[in-house]
Amino acid sequence: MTATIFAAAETSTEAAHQATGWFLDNIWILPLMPALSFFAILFLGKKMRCRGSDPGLLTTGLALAFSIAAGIQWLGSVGEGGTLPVVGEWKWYSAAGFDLSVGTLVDGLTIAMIFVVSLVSFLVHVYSTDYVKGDRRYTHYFAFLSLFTASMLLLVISNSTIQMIVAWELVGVCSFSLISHWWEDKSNSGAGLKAMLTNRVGDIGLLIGVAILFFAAGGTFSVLEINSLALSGGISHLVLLVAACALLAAVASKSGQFPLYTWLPDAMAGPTPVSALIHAATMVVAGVFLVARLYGVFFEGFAIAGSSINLLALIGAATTIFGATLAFAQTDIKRVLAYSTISQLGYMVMALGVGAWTAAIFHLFTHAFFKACLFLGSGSVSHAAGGTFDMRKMGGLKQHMPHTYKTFLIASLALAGVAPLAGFWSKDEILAGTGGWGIFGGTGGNGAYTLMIVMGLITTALTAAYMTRCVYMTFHGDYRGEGHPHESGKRIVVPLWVLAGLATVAGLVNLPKGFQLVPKSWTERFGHFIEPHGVTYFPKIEHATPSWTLGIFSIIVAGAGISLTVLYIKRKQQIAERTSQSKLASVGYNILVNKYYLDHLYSGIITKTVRGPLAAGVNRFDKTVIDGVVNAAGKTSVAAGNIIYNQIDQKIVDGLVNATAIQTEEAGEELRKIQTGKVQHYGSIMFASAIVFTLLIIIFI
Amino acid sequence: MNQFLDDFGLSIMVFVPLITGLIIMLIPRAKEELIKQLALGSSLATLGWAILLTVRFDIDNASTLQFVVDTDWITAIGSRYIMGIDGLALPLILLTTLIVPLCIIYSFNHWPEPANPKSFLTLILILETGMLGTFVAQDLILFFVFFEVVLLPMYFMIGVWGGQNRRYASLKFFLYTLFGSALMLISFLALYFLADGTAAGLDVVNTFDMRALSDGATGAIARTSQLWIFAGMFLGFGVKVPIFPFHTWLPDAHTEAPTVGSVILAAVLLKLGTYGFVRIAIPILPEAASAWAPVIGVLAVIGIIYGALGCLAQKDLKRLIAFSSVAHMGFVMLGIATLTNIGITAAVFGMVAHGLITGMLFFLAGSIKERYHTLDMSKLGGLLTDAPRMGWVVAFCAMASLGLPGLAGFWGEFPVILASYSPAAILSESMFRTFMVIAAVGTVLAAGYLLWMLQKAAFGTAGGGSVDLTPGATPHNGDGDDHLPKANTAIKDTTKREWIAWAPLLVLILGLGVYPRLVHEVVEPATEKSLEINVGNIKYDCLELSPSSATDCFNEIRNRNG
Amino acid sequence: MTVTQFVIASAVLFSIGVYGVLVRRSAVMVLMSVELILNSVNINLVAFGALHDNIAGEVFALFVITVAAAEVGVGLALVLLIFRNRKNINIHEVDLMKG
Amino acid sequence: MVAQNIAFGVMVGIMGLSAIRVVTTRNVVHAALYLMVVLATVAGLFLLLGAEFLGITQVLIYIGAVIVLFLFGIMLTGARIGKEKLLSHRNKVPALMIATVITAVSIYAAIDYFGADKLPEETRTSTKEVANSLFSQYIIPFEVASVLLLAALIGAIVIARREPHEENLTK
Repeated sequence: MTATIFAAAETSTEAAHQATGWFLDNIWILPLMPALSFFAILFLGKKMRCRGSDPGLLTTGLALAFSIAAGIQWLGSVGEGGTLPVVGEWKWYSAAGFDLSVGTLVDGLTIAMIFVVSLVSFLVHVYSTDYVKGDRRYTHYFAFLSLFTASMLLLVISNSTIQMIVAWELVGVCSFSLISHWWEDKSNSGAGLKAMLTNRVGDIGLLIGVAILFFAAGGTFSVLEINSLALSGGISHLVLLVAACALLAAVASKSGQFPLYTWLPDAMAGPTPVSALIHAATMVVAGVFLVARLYGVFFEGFAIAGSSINLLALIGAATTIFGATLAFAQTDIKRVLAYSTISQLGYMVMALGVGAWTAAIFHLFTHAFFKACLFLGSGSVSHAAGGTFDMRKMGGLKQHMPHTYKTFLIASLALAGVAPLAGFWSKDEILAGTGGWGIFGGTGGNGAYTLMIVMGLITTALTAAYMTRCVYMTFHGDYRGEGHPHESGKRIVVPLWVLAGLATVAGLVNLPKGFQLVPKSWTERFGHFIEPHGVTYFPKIEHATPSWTLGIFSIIVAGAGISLTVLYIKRKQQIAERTSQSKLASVGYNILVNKYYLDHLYSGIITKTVRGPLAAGVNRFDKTVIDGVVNAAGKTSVAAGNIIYNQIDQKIVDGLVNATAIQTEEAGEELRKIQTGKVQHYGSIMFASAIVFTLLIIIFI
Repeated sequence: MNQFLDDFGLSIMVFVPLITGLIIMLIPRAKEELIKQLALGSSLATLGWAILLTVRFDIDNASTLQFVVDTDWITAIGSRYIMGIDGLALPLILLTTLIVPLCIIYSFNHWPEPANPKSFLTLILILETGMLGTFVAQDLILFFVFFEVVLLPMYFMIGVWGGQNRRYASLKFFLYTLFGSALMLISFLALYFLADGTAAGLDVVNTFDMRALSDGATGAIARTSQLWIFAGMFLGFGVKVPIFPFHTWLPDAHTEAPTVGSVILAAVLLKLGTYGFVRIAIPILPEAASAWAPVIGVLAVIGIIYGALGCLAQKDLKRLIAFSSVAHMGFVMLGIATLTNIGITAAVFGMVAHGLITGMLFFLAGSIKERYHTLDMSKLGGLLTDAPRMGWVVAFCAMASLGLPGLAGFWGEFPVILASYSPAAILSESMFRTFMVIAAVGTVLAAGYLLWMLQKAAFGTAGGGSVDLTPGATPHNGDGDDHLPKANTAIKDTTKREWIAWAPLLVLILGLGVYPRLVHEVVEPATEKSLEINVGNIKYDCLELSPSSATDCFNEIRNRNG
Repeated sequence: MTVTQFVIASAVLFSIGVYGVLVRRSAVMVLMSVELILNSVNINLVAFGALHDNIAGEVFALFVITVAAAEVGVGLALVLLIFRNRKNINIHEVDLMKG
Repeated sequence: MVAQNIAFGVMVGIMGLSAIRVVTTRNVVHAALYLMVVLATVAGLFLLLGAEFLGITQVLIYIGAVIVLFLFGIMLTGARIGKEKLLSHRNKVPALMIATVITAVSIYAAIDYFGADKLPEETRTSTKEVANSLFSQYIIPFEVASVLLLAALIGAIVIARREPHEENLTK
């Protein structure tokens, strides 16, 4: 199957041309490198002087170089009329009526993904050599990091749905084993279990969805063929809708969407670099990637164009609000970030739901940098604060660890959507893409998703607020912990700065359409290179042109979120100062009051913020209803298992079997009385029966 | 040489273990070394011979029987000595010949109580002959004989070398299977008397020859009779599989059997039943198969869910693995019930995969029991600390068993789900799509119990305890190890003997997972042929028609014959 | 001569033998009765052989005699053994097979 | 034909009476002797049927060997030479019934099936014919029979032989 089939059908002025390049053709080498590293570490790691970290570092470094090279080749071959993807295909096997091919598919989405994955993976490797130094399972840790990188790269370059399933499950297993890395503690292995099980629930949808699409597309797993058929109307809308809903379950579990996100905060039990790599930057966006990859199916199945609401967008929007409000209720810094991740993933899914494909991928791209930076920063902080992640035991770390503070602050601002950092651009792109204009002016977009833009704006304010709180609790005020805070080493700080730098500038690669301050050729570069166009496997998407009103308004919203929180904190401190002034009698007493007050202040922020009750309510809903259902399902299953086993299996089914045996035994008990052991009795019986038989023969024959 | 292989290859492969077993019987018990070497040597020779046959096997014609032997046997009842292998049998033969030497290696110098390696090895070798014979037999009576030969050694193995409750378990196993095979024999006899191959251009009237029977000699049998005959076979094979609700012998037998017995039971014996379906029931009686397929499908999905729920309720590790077999065999049966090429090929793959994975899990259970002297999961734990390598092997096998892509188990599950989305046209599509969803839910439950098992057995600390570690608290500071549990030095990690016995299985689990083509390529043509309905030279495609036209199609075959 | 008269003679001898097997207490006597039964069979064999002009009847009678001789030999050895162990040969008392 | 029928009647009469005595007499040695008579009349019946080799064999083996064996058995098992009270047990009625019914059924069957089947005039078979048949067609059963005899011989010795320590005890 060559890519020529997917040549542009539309009448474009310039025909789409085939991208070429050694790196693009041989992209299969990319996942192979970390895979080899996995085996090397697994079998030889313990004998190495580095205890297994070097092969991982080396291969992820090479992978990063490879990705960059591939990216450059891709950029060089993107044409104006559209670019056909580079497809490599190998027949895995062809049997039993279905052709099973594996292969590579390189288009803009792939290029963006491999860059993100290999970059974050490389930085996390560097970071980890310091962070998990001396861990009893250092080797095992690096082995699984390598395996994860390999699987994730395999996922993003795959051209068939079955290959996606393979990689999808493999990243799940890596996630499981890394979450339960410190499995001596049952709560850690429990978290791993929860993650894996929740993902398996979603996998039902994946398996079914892939099965449906396989038959609907006439017996193929090829992503390109499925998408093309879906878009050309070769598959009925109902089938697409069912398949898309099934796949959505997989997306919800992997990408932490409502209502299957509960595993993600628990997954923070794993080592922090793992959280940064797997549970923030890469694996959790696999769901987003799946939707983006099979966008033809989702686009047609949910009838995204010209609509104002659909399931995908709704789930995304709900998740983004849920995640953001929950982030307020947390005292654990990693959990704040975890809920923030959920919220941002909701953003991406919502963007895909409203048809803003490029914006979603762009947000995925920028989010990976600033969220990885935040996670790695939180690891650095915990390192300094004696291993705790509890923000109540931090505070005032600004002075002790300036680098961590600065990078954390940059990343937080980027996340909060402060211009001109990366988050601002990608977030605005999404808001514009909803096309829910109403008050803001602007043009374009695929529909009129007014609800989505409102929810997006609310989340912007919430995000800004909870990040402010998080930064304040961690770095400002006085130190409340017991350890001796200190700045982390170079191998931790350098990755932080790299990511912070990217978080600063990444937004500039996709300046919005119609941005008047720069030449037109500078705008939408990301979209131009990443979004497939001039091909049949990708829908034609209307790009929105954002208005200044919207941009300014969203900055105002974010700014309001930040300043309200700061004001709130400040006002409380003024009260505190006044209190201390009125009670100057004793300095010691004052300190006590201040200390007490600060503690009170923080607990006050949690419980008495304006959105406090809401967050608590959502939290409660999450803990009792959603998680409760999961737990109840588990418990019911075990109980049902017990009942079935003890009552039905042991008593009825087995009972019948045993009853037969008992009957036989009783009959035997009766019959044994005939067995006198006396030969002549037997003889009598024998001869008597011989007579009977003879008689029978005589009579009947 | 090649001619010799063609003529005697199968007979030699089947009977070498038996003959060695008889020779071992004649050797005095005191010469234990000689006995062991002889047994191991002969099982390895059988493996080598099987590989030789595989090399000679013409893969391009995997659908035709090869190495066919056809001579008189019991002329009085028209039963002939017919053997032959095609793509369906080949993987299972290789599996069998591989598992047996591994079992012998595993138990080398380390016999279950009451030792007596002489009898133990003799039984294993007789068992091997029975299993191989079942896979190569092409005559119903010959098949039946081998099918039954398997019973007795297994009975003794459980009854003599088993656990506490062994007499109950062995008896249950024996009687249950015997009950099934009695009905099966009746079905075989009925087939014999009703078979008529004249209309199909075959020169046979009453025959036990499977080739003739599947080539149209059964076409004239009335639908009702077909249904009853199939029912008999269904019970016979179904008990062996075991299909819900005939499964209760399995957990008992597994729990009580010695490790090696469990391994052989899980790896090969259960496959005799499913193999019977694919080899005999479906090709010979396609019409009845299509009528029974929904029943099989329902029982299969019940088995999947039921087995998984059963697993969640278990406290004993071996019992849990045994129940998981019920669930996995449910997948195999669901694949068979779809009556499609994809489904049945996946089912055969599932048999091989289940043989490897569950066999491996039972090996592990045996080794764990040896080290901890219990299989009670509430008392286990910390295997990863005490014996890290074995712990990882357990984790690997659990992952394989829950159907992780890239390992063998996946290819027995996913294609089955795929196939049930679109079963043979004669079957109800909506019904099988429901099965698909239920089966998919079964995969989640499978993940549930296997991970739970893993958590109980491998994670944490012995006695089911857990150390209170604050997540992420200082384990990276080097001194973090102090408050971690210390490994129990009394527990030995995987020994060399165990590695030798396990390595081939582990490699195959991974290898077949990455490259399933190895099996599919051989099985697929044979499956396709087994689903073809040939009467003489005419090919009918009744299974691929809608239910009403299929009835006409079958009637047409009958009229042609009648 | 008809074959019937020989068959009847053999039947009578057979029945007497059966009676003996069933009522005799001494193992030696039981063995003697068995000889009667065997002889009745021989009569039948030879008579039918004559009827069908088939030599097989006679040959098989010869075999029966051979087997009978062997049977008596082994049987008496067993009786001897029983006698040595129990000091009598009353088969009514040999009931170890009692269920 | 008449002569043969008379001979038949006489022999069967003697045979029947002697046979009854075998199973009813209270003297073991007498029983053995009556048995000898029965065997002799059976040999006569064989001759009557033209089976001369068989008749002679009957005399040689049965009367010559088997009876002697019985007598040895009687002596070695310490049976009383003379009348014995408890040679038969008391439950004779069922045995008698069974025997009678067998006789009745057999006679009925014989008459029913072969009522008028006359034996051929000439039924004599020569020893040569027997030998030819035995050593060609039936050679394998013949060899098997010889092995059986050998086995019985060894078996009887093994069973009846005293163990060495038993001999010591008796000494």
